[in-house]
Amino acid sequence: MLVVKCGGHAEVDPLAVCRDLSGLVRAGEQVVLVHGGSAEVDGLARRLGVPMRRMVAPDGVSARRTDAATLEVLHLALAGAVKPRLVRALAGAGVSAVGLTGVDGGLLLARRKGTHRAVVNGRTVIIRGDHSGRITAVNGRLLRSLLADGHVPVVSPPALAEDGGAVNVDADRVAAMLAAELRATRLVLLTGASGVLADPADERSVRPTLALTGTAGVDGVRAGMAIKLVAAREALLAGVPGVVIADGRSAQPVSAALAGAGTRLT
Amino acid sequence: MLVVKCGGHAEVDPLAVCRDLSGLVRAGEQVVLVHGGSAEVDGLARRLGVPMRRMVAPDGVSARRTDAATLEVLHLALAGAVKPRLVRALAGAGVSAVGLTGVDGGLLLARRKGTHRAVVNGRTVIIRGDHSGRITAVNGRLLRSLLADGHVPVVSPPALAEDGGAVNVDADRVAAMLAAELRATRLVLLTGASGVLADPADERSVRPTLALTGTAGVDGVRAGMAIKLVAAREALLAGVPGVVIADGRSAQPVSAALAGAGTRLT
Amino acid sequence: MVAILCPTCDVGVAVDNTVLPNEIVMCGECRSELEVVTTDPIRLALAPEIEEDWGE
Amino acid sequence: MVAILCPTCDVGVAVDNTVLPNEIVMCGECRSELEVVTTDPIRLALAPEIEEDWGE
Ligand SMILES: [Zn+2]
Ligand SMILES: [Zn+2]
Repeated sequence: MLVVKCGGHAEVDPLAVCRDLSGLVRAGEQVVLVHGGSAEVDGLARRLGVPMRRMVAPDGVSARRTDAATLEVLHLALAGAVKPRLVRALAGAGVSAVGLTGVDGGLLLARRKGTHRAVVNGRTVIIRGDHSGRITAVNGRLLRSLLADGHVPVVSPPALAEDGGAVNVDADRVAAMLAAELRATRLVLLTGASGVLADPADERSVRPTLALTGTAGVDGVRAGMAIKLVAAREALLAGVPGVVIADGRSAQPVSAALAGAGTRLT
Repeated sequence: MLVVKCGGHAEVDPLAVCRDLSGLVRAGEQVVLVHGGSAEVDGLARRLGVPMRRMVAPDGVSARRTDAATLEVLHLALAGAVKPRLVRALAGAGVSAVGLTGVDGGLLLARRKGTHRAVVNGRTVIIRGDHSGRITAVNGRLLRSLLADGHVPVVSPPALAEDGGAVNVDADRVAAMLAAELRATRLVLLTGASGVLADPADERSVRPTLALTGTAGVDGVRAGMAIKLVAAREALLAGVPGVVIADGRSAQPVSAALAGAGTRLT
Repeated sequence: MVAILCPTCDVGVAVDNTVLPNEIVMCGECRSELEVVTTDPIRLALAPEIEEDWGE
Repeated sequence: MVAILCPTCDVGVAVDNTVLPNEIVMCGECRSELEVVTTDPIRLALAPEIEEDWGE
């Protein structure tokens, strides 16, 4: 069982990922594909004239501000554009794929976050009413049933909140939660870099392995990578044995990651 | 087994449909919900500045002109807005729902239509390159598996064409095809009128029954209703015993239809 | 009005100069449906067959 | 600068007049984190606890 997350990053070629996955599926591997799509969300927001805002936490981490209009755009872009493209690409490569958001079948249940702290002009303020949440439960039965019937589930945010609304959740952590729930042997987080870099300015400085010990952060990584490391740690702690952060830009990005490319987290 | 088609009439309340369906599901009925969403497609198209065009066939029937931009908007609106709203409404009423387009799992396979004839300024012209198709096969196995696990599949266009692209198909006829494939006992097509009217100007002139004999059309119905009658006839010919066209605007539209409201087709 | 040979029966078909690209005209001789494939000059080809329905 | 009573320890907290709605200030006495719930007049309440992460 293999869980793959593909971004988000405009430079990752989803068709190459899907072609690569089709080979693994035909070889008998069960695969779940998780996706984000920030570039598509931002692009659709521009077309609709919906301003996208980010907020910066006191620790410097930046996150999407998900007001009601943003959540609508996010749902439109992920479920109505990114996901169908992946499903069609897999179908074109001979693999049956079924697209799901966390709302379908209660696949991803989330607790709505009450408040955020953000830094505005150097001052820390409380932000309320953000439509984002933290995953509390995963409906593994739905995924196992689809996998048993030979489908590749193609999963993305949003998740379903207790109050029946949809909330945005982090797609890397969705992948980690699904890998843990399905007892996947491998979790591959594809990104727009060659892996975790020792020197962010040097593409060739990929760390072959990285130990995520204790709760200490890893220095010198950019924000998107920091969240990937949080997700990787969650998967490792939940017992997923093989967790890799690898380059999504190559011709066969998943096969390469499984063959040792990228950074293996331990 | 019950197949219900709701929407795109703006006046049909999807929340009322979902509440009503939840009662039937809890009573042990297996239900598939099929939806369109013309109003939402047109609304999103306006926001995106994508012109929506219709074409009129030589026989007077009007249809959406589905160029590439229209297909994109249709997919966004149906999969990214209308469907999630129905899935959330069902979840809120205590029913697990899974949203699918015809592309997911090869649920609806279609033959792309080669050409259309349309009347432009009184002249009949050939139109090529329209992204619409006719359903050729239904993946009943995927639906039966979801139904067996207790989910309500929420299905809409587009369908998957042989060439791997998506094509628009008529949602009423999707409902008829699914009812036939699943050997449903009842097909309920909800609309924005009290049923098939003997006098289109008089809401109280509902025909309690209507025989769709042979291939003759029914006089005095508007275009949207004519396509519903085509779908109803297809379901009847395929052996679906109970086919009803009923009012989607009431508080419990499906229960009312099953209790005898609307027009029963024979 | 110009006369264009029908690609089916080779008899001249009277076609109006204001004809549209992709417009359907009928051959009075063999009753073939013909499509205007170019308008300058006007050229005709056998029209594709009618598909029985439209979808949404 | 005005002094507002801390809702936790009842000691005056010095708050700048340019404070923002929902801004966090800290009580120098009891170290409580306080939220500016209104700015005219300035009123303080105990700030909600930090949630550990942000989602997307
Ligand atoms: Zn001729
Ligand atoms: Zn205090």
